Amino acid sequence: MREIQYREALREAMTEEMERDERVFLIGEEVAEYNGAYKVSEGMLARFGPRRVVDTPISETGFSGLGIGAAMYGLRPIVEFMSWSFCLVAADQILNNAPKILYMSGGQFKVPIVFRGNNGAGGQLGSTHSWSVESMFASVPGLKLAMPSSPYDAKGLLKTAIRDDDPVFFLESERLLGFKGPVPPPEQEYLIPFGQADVKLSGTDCTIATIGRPVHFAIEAAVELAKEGIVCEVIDLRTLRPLDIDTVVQSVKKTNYLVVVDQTWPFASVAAEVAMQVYERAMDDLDNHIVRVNNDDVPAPYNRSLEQEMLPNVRKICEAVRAVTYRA
Amino acid sequence: MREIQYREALREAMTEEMERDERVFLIGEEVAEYNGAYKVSEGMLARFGPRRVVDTPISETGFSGLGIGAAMYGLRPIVEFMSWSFCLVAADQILNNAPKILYMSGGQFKVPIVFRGNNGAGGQLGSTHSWSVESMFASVPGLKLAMPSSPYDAKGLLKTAIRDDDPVFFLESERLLGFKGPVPPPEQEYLIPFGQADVKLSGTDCTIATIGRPVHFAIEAAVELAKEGIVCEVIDLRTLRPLDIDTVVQSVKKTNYLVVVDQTWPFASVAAEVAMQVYERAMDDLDNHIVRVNNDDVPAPYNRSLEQEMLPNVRKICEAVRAVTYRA
Amino acid sequence: MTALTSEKTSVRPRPCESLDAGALLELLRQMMLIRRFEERCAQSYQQAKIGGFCHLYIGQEATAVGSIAAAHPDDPVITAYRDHGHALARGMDPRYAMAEMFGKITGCCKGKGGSMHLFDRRRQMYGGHAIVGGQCPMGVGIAFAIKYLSEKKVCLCYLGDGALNQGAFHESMNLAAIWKLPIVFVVENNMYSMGTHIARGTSMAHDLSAKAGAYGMEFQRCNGMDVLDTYDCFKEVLDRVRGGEHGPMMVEARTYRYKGHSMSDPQKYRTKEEVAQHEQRDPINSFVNHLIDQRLATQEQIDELDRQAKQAALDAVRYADESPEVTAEELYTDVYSQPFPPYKLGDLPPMCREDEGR
Amino acid sequence: MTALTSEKTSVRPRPCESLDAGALLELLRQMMLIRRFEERCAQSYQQAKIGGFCHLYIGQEATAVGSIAAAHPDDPVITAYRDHGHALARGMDPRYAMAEMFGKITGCCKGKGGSMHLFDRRRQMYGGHAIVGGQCPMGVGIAFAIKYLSEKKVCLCYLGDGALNQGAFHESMNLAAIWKLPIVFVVENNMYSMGTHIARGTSMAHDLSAKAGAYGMEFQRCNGMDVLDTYDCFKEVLDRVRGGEHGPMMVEARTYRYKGHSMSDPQKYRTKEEVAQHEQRDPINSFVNHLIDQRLATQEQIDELDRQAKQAALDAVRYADESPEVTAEELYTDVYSQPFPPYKLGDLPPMCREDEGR
Ligand SMILES: Cc1ncc(C[n+]2csc(CCOP(=O)(O)OP(=O)(O)O)c2C)c(N)n1
Ligand SMILES: Cc1ncc(C[n+]2csc(CCOP(=O)(O)OP(=O)(O)O)c2C)c(N)n1
Ligand SMILES: [Mg+2]
Ligand SMILES: [Mg+2]
Repeated sequence: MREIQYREALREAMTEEMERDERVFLIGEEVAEYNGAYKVSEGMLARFGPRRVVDTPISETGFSGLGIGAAMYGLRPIVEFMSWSFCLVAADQILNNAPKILYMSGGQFKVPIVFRGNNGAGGQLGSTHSWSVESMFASVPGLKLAMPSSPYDAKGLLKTAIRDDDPVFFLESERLLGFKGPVPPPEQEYLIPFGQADVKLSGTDCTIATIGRPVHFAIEAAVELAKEGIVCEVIDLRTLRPLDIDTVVQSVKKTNYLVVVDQTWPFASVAAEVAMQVYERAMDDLDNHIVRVNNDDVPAPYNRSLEQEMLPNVRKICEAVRAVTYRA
Repeated sequence: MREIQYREALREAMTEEMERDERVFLIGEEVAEYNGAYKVSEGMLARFGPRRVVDTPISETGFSGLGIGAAMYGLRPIVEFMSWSFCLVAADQILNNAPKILYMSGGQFKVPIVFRGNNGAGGQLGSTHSWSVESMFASVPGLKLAMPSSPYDAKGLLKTAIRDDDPVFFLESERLLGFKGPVPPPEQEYLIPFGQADVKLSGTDCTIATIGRPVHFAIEAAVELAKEGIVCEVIDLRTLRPLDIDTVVQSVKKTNYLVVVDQTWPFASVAAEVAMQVYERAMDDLDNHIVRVNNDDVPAPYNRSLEQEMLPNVRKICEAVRAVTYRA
Repeated sequence: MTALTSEKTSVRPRPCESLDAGALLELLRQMMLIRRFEERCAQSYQQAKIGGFCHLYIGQEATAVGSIAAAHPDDPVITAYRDHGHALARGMDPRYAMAEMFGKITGCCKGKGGSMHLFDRRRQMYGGHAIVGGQCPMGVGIAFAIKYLSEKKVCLCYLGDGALNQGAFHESMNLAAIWKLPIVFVVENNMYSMGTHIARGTSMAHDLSAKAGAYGMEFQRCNGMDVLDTYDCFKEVLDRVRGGEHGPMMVEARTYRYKGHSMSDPQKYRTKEEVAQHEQRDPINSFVNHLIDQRLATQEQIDELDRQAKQAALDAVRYADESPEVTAEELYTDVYSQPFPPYKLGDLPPMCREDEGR
Repeated sequence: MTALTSEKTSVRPRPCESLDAGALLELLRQMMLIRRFEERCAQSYQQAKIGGFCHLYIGQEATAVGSIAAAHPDDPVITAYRDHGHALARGMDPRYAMAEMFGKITGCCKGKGGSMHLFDRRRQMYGGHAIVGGQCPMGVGIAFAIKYLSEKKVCLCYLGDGALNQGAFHESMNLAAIWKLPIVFVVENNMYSMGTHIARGTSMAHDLSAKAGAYGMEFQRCNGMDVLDTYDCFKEVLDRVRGGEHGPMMVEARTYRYKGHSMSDPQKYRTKEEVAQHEQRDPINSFVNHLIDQRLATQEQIDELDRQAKQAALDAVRYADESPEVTAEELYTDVYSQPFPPYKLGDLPPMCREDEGR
């Protein structure tokens, strides 16, 4: 199969869906004439014109709310945040309106919208620019949340997101945009349903459940650990809302150990939630308590080595797996 | 001891601290001439004048950022949000600036500020006005978060918050404003340190850990359950950052069962976090998995009985305790 | 400005001159309905049949009625939480509006939205919205969609004077201006946001055209206590904005609310005299006087209209009272259009089913 | 407007006329230092010694230098992420600035802030701030505190033209206006926000005074490529605003950035010719010409200044290079002023300790 970049996969998904449905359009800062701050939308203005690929001023509240209104009216906007870190200025629109209007209107107004952009630290941007919003936002009912770790998933999940009738928060990783992976050619259309985790590596000794960029750390850690004789099962959750906890539970029933990894601060994190749900369903299958690996509980520093140290890196995952399997 | 209302306790705390320190001031919508939308600041304008009790237009981003700048300059603002539901329009200022400026400036600029206001559903205000922000916000390092459940705590914790050199998110409950409880007279000054949970009821059969308004539900449930012979220990966490997990762990070592209650959506909630930390430290002391009681995972409805049903009410807590102690 | 009292100075015919007696009475009927409906709301709130916040529109009726009458029936409307008037002027059946406030399953939003969140998809009512200023970006989005689809509609986006100080309003104004979107920002300037007089919180309060000027946007002012002046203003404004060549406009409707901000407002921020003075300009009374003076209606007709309005309000209360409660299952419906467990698909509110002739 | 080229038309002496040769050379020195410093930044970025985003101020030097020179040394300054110029004009030692970008413990923020977040408490530099518009409310807060404490300072709050479209800016303008706070909003209009020309994203781009007018705020424009015009403008503006009776002002400094938005900008949104044209008006060259024309400095003096600037930039790089790395413990310091476990109290950056004579 051909290999394409994560950013190309995103672009293909948007392009195909825009070809397919005239109501889909892309809006955000520098998405059109600049061809995307991170080149995700490169060439899309040329292809679709300024009606459907729309540059905005720096007005996140304005244009994300615009997307919501347009979605209520029947369009299907894709709203790009250059970074999810910039969505905080638009928090009211994306958290108070998008996910709640269907409910508040008694089912009258759907909001088929995708908010997407870079999420997570790792680029030495300092703490205001390094948000990972998944733990905070996945808690809000009314939205769906996806977080692809590979080009294949990026394309398949984004296409699903665009066709979904509910607001989807789509969290990409700037650190993965240039990452290449196999993706079927455009003729072979595929969509990845929400709520289906992906077993990246199967193993018998310990389960590692994670999502987004840390999937790569988990795989690297598993390779490392395999050398020590610890064979890990690595699960990419892919979406957090809906969350496929069954796949994790099944795995834990086999491995009896679980490490959960996410790239947010630990307190009330995805990691805590996944662990909690596993305890609720399979506590008796666990031979140790669940260990989580998160960002250190500090603001993201600019300094490179500190920042790397803060993130849920390979070393931390290896240590966690050794500890939980009593091999430390 | 005299009994005063929760709102009076808040007012006393602010008043005493403003008397004590000229740098402390109160700012927010309708806090001055209107005497507070919920009468928390009643009489404070008359006492301190418009320089120190400041009415703002409806500009949460503006005035919460104003507070941060003033705090950097050396003042000690108390910023009132009429409701924490309205803080979403100011999310960037309160989450990206207040808790991070000390870090980003390498320790140069402290931000001694208190953000306070009503938090939580229960008044039939519909889903945009019914946020409980504790699970989302307690995850952010750099801030402190307190949530008093009684007039005594409201006063003691707010005084501590105002004197603290770090940004404090102070989550009150509109549903408790009129609730009366014993508070020492002004001559007997007291402060409640952050990070000290309060054992509200001691018991032997099951621990209920909670915070804020649900403390009252937990106590009611404990009274109910005592009739059935289940003697619960009820712990009010009082602050989430810092979090006094030791008190919970000590209790669990005694009771061997834990129910955690909070008034947010379940996913990645305070309840999940408290449970996770207990598992991390005392899994072997647990005779069942931990059960959590949260809001139902839906937007807050307007309808009264639906809303009551959605909240972590007495019935749900009783059921949880019975279930976890195998008496269901 | 006050059309009902001032001499006509322009030779150009006023748009309202082409309204026949029936159309004029319809304006009156709507204003009366809103007034009587809200009097019942107040009563029902006292009886604890309505909960939460309840913001009355009494005094401001001419603004919603005059502006919406000037619009096409499919011009979308979006507003803030003080939304009863807009919903009724848009033609929502008062029974469904009242049932919503009673939290009944027969409410326009199945009792999930409440007073502040009245939606009516069929009548292009995009909701009341409770976060101040929050409706503005969505209004811009509706206008964006209209233009995207090359339709000839105009979005009416209402906001209170207090929303002028919210960032969301300003971002919206700029986006609408640079893209020449078919939207009218209608500032219902009732001079207060809760207890704050506009002059205390809003710079340039004496001349809000400056707020439009910041975006190079055209501005009009109308007497929001005068249904005909409001109608005339909006006829012209909507004509200009429609089609999307002209770009958006901002209208300041000067009006006044007689009642407190919400049901629990002691109103110490203004004198009884001030309120009484504005009640002199009552939009309903002055319009009634006008109709009678001009012999466009008889006192009997007017009394009959009022009787009907009272009856409709009473019927609405009765309907709401007698409607069944919401069942607990409704908690989990309408969260998602494409639900996953534990969520479920919901039925549309009865209002919509009736609209669809089911 | 372009003081260096236009005839004097006013009889009133220009404020800059009272600057002696030493003071004028100081302005030049600062501009040269910023230029040379940033050339080294660019180089170090290429060498991967600087990470993250790095936004160069080259071309805009006259704005920070002219305006800050006109201010008192204790007038607080707050700005956006393109902040090197402001920090250096405020007198931050370039070694600490460079060390910060190298992420070293000797940086002004101990390597925790980086290029976009330069703070210097002693010099009343309240930071670069990376969220567009986010500094404006904080600037208003600084001004609020000044007034609260009855001080006679003025806060200089810088923002890019792109921030004009952010709600935070508008809320800030209104608050400053209604409370007459001692703040100057300095819009550094370099005509672009990333790749977006101001005319594409900002209504009334041709006349930004409308943005001030919306708040009844006085407006001035200066040539931000001309250090003396900028100085003059700010002398007058700051005089007026100081004391807090007059209220805030907004200044548009028309300027231009020569380099890309950040280090990875292909700059397809503008032509080479356009850039070249603006380089003709280079703030440093034109000021040098002026000084020589007016015999206020000799070429030798100027060469010597430039040599010193280059040397200072080189020293900064060397200092940063040779500074020790940050240790992992620093992750947990400076999170709280009153820490609880696992957090720890941190030491102040060496810059501050030196300032305090330790
Ligand atoms: C962002 C936000 N802040 C505060 C509130 C609380 N609040 C509700 S209505 C209101 C006053 C609004 O006044 P105005 O916009 O003039 O509308 P009016 O009530 O006069 O119709 C306030 C402060 C809110 N709903 N949203
Ligand atoms: C709220 C927010 N949205 C987007 C960005 C990304 N961004 C950083 S700088 C910039 C352009 C700002 O332009 P301008 O304000 O004119 O400043 P200049 O770069 O010209 O100095 C953008 C869009 C951001 N930092 N913050
Ligand atoms: Mg008003
Ligand atoms: Mg710019």
